[in-house]
Amino acid sequence: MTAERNTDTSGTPSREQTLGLYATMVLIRAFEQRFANLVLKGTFSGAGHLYIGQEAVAAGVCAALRDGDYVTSTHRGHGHCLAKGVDPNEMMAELFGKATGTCKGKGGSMHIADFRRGMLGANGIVGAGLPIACGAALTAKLTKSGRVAVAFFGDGASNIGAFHESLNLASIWKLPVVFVCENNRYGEATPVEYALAAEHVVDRAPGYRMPGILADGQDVLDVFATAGKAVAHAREGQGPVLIEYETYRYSGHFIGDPARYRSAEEVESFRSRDCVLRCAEYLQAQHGVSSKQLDDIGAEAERRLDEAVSFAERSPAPDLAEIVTDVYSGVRR
Amino acid sequence: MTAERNTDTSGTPSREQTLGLYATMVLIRAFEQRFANLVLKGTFSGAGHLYIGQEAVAAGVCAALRDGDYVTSTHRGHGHCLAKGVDPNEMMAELFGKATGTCKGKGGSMHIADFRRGMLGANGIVGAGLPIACGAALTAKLTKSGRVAVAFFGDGASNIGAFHESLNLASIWKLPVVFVCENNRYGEATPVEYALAAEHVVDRAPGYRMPGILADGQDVLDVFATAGKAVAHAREGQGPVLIEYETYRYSGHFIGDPARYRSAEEVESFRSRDCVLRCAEYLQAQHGVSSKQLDDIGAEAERRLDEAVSFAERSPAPDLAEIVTDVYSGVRR
Amino acid sequence: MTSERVITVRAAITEALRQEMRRDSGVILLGEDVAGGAGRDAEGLSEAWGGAFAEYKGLYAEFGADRVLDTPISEMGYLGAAVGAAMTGLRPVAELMFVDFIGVCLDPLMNQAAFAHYMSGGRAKVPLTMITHVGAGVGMAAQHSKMLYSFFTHIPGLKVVAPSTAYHAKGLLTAAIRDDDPVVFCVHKLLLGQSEHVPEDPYEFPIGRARIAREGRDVTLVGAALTTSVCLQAAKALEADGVDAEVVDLLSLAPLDEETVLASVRRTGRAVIVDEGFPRCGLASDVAALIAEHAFDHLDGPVKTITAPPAPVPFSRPLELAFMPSPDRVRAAVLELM
Amino acid sequence: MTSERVITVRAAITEALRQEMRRDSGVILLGEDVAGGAGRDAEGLSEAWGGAFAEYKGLYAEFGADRVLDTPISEMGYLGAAVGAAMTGLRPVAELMFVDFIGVCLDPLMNQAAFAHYMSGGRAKVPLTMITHVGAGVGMAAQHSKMLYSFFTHIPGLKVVAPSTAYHAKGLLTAAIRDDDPVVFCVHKLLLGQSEHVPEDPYEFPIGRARIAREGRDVTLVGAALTTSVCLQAAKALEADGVDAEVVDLLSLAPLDEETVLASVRRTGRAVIVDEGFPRCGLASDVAALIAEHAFDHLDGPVKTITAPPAPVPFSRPLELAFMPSPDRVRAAVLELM
Ligand SMILES: Cc1ncc(C[n+]2csc(CCOP(=O)(O)OP(=O)(O)O)c2C)c(N)n1
Ligand SMILES: Cc1ncc(C[n+]2csc(CCOP(=O)(O)OP(=O)(O)O)c2C)c(N)n1
Ligand SMILES: [Mg+2]
Ligand SMILES: [Mg+2]
Repeated sequence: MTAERNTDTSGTPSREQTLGLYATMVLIRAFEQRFANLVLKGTFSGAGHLYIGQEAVAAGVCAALRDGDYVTSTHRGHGHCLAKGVDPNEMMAELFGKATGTCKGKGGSMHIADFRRGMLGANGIVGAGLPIACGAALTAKLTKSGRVAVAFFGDGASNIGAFHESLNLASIWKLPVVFVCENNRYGEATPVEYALAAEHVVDRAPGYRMPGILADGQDVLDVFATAGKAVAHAREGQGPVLIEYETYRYSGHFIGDPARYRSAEEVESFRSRDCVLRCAEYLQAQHGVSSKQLDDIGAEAERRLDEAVSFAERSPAPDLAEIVTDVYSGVRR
Repeated sequence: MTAERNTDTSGTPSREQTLGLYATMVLIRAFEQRFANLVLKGTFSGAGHLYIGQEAVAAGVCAALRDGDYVTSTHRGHGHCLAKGVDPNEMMAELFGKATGTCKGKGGSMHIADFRRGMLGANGIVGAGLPIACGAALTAKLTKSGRVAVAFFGDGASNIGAFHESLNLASIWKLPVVFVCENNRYGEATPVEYALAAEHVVDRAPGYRMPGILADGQDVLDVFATAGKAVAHAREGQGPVLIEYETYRYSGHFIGDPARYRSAEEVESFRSRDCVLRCAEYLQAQHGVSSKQLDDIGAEAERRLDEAVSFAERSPAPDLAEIVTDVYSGVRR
Repeated sequence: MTSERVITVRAAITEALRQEMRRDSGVILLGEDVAGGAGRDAEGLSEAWGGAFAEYKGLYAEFGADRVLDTPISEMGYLGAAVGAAMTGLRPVAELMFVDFIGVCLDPLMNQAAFAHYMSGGRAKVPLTMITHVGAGVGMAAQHSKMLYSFFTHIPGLKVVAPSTAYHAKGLLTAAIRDDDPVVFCVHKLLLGQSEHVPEDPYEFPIGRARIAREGRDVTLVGAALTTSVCLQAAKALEADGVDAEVVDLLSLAPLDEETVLASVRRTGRAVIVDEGFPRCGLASDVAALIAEHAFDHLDGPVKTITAPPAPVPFSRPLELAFMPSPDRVRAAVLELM
Repeated sequence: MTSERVITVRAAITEALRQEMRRDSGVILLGEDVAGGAGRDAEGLSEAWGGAFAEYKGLYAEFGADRVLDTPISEMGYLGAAVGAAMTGLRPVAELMFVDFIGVCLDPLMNQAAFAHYMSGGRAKVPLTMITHVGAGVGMAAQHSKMLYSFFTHIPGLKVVAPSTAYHAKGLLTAAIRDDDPVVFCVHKLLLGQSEHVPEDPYEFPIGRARIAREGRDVTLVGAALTTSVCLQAAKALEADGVDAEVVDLLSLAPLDEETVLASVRRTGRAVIVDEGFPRCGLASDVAALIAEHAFDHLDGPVKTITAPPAPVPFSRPLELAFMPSPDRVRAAVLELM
């Protein structure tokens, strides 16, 4: 259900690619809606950070990647996982804390990882994914695997030390890594204009001798094109790139946050530029896609999630003995 | 023996001020020479990081400060201490590990602090002084004391997270702090052009919406003038400033480091621009200071250090009971 | 006692902060979203949160942006700044939202705050209070559920407290803010909503003093933070077994009230230490070793420890619940001793 | 044994690294100035240091800039990168010059490396080795002289080793590099120059196994890193007192070889744990608690612990020397037990 893997990593996506991008965004949104409803119903405990509103970034960036490429994510990682091809059944089972989950139910929402898909993990520690992405890129460089690493992070994360150290390290080592900042205007309840001593996060790129790109994170076409250029740049051995996508999270920081720190007008102004709607309009206008086709994509996403939820519900909880397994791998080279 | 405290904090220093700057530099160099000889003689153990070559920075910056202003220092902190007015007797006694030392002999070279002089401490942790300086500046701002804080740090420190977080924090809070980077070309055995993904450390100032100044750290007049401007800017409530002084440490990273990572030509090129010699020439040319007068200043410094060394030698070692005192202050408000 | 005022641990923390901020203009509060909506006063959107755990609601409104400071996500920066502010005359209260985040900001606490007084030969003073949230039970998994108070206890120069009730939360936080040394105030997330009687006037509960939460003759159960209630529940259950258990609530981990612990064990001759932290080099072994060295002659049996398993905190609900020390495990351990 | 090759701990570390880097191209070394003079090959100024403690001399010359990487002063960045490299197939050896610097980079080790395998349900592998220098005795004071190995031991998912001789340094480092879990290799600065016989061929000393450094009947002295030799010196001195002391050298702190420790104490009936770390929640109390819980019935007296005092490491030479556990203190403690 993820975007068909993009080979021509630049320019405007083809009709099929765009349909794939659309389908990915729709799946992410549907997944998050289900997740939110389940949390509100009290089906499971734990923090839930919704990606709704930002779908274009995960969809567009991951469409510019190959299967073997690496991604590090954040506490708001469901979208990145789905776009990177992680199985929705296993993801939903993980959120239910079931043994069939991506992480056997031991990780939960903030730690979903799927090393089979190059998904090196959501992360509960702000900024922690950036150095890890540098390390994955170092592996790619030293083994000449031709792979690229992408680190997703937020506007708030751009003020933590790990951001600084990672960008500097990636630059001096010319690592094949793309730093993708999703500027959704807030870190928890703190507006970006308060916390960030710069107009844009990309204003910091020159301080690391790194190309910086600012793009519309609510336009999946723009994301796809810019990510494609940055990924190509990194893959060709020209070093890291910092991209800042201007986007917005429609919900609060976590499920249940009334988000009193922002105005209804502001929310509306971003909702009116919704990435899914705009992509739908584009597909209809540019590629003559019928609303029926679009509805089918939505229906397919819902069907996929019915399946995921029932898979999760049917799955067993982990055996209590699992509490002390997987502490050490036990394996030796 | 330190520079007369500067009141007109801008422009060229007066004859007396310049003589004070010269005296401070000469005292620092003489102090470090004595220290180095004592360490090489095995008089005491521990790491010794010499400031020789960089004297103009400590002298010029501290001359732009008032007694009540704050300074945070580094592992290479003797120069900052002397320039801020810390007593050479107590400093030497501290290096000897004597009970009469600035820190009762408990801190040593990397931890000399004198809170009576606003000297908040040398520091063994690279970058640790920057957040502390922000905090001192926060106190100044909230108590409206009119004080300013200066954080000294090296080129190598500009790649650690604390640098990033401190500059961002100081900028959004408009703290009266001046970040003084002493770019002496190396962090230990690592050349700055390898470790720093930028041409100059000040290239990072715009990323924090902060004024950046690049100046000749081997010219005490230039240091005095630029520091004066930056300190005034901070004191007037206009926020932080980042200054980068291009300088050089003549010796290795620590006493005993053969410094095989640099060429004799490079060392010579910097030695030929020695801050003490240039200041001497200036005083003679511009202010008709006689070589006799300059010699007297040198002799006075030596006398001062004879006194400091014999004070340290005469002083008792701390009582062994001191091992477990001063762990808690025990005091309550 | 029915007429007495009963408030939650959360409200007790708010009250201690409000009273100390009124008492001393040098007391400031800083951390991530301790107010929320920073810079949005004009739009009337300020103090949107009052802390991730809502312990600071009302403080921004009363004390304003100068004394209730939202920070960027820069723990190393603002905790280090709190140290510098404390060194220069303020009495900052800095929040570390989850103790697990100490991984990005241990240095200002360890190498700076804890050692400054000693390294300066007694000249530096660092009256810093760090409030942090510890413990499992909220479904947030390995990076948001640790205790880690043993790290702080290990570091000379730090004082460490862990309240078990609203009464002690207010008294210990008040004492921490008034203390001239750095104090780490560890509050368990599951305690925030628990209520009991709390006097309205300001008061201190002395740092370094444990309490006997329940008197008993047969065995000493030692708890801290949430495990104190686990011990009390076990003690209740043990009545049916004819066992009269005493419960010592540590409250202060550093300095530790060794005398109260040792005196109790000397009376009962048996000890079970209950700690939600990890087993190795943790609080439980620290207290057990104290007893084994200084109350050995009074012991009628081995010193037992009940801790979290040697594993990160799992997400899955049933696993997480089984991960935490339970009254049943405590009771079983006691019965083995009898 | 006179004909056998004798080398220092420093040389043993170099040899283990060289042999493992030859054996497996995935093994890389990164840290500050592990080579020195980075980027200056042209001028012939490269490998100016070979590490701050000169343990890596020759490695840059043999393996080059791709596998011996000097880093900026960015511990959080390069240690985190080492974690990411380990997750994706390399076997990085990252140096943390002084363990005290963990204050700026605990997160990649604790919340990432140690937990990744568990949080991913067993899918992630993090074959990372972190070499770090611990201990006092070199006159570098509070920020460069701590042990802190108890922090790593506290964290589930980490393996922690502390060699006491050149033989064990080589064997444990080899085992650490070949291990698929993250291993912290703690070497005491004062051991680097000590020599003994070390076989030239590669070999592993198994992680998780302690050794009996000296057999004895009357009391068990437990040491780690430098305190093992302190225990051996004390044991020698105790001969004159007619006391036959056994010395257990832990070598691995996590996993701990509980059986070897317990079996020894069950034989001797007495235990003194000697640890240069801070007293609270440290290694000494961890081992003492183990004994008090699982060998209680065999104990003839209290379990004694000898640690650093409850204070930061002082600079002044006489204070620093008195700070470290000494054979005299151990002997005195033993005599109290007899
Ligand atoms: C080191 C650290 N500090 C604080 C937190 C608490 N926290 C979780 S998410 C978050 C906000 C992150 O903001 P941003 O990076 O913009 O990502 P967003 O939530 O907007 O996607 C914070 C402060 C954390 N998880 N880790
Ligand atoms: C956090 C931390 N990392 C590493 C070190 C070891 N170290 C001490 S000084 C130094 C070099 C510092 O370079 P720079 O900031 O340029 O200062 P300089 O020595 O040139 O004055 C290093 C790496 C340390 N003390 N602290
Ligand atoms: Mg954000
Ligand atoms: Mg330098």
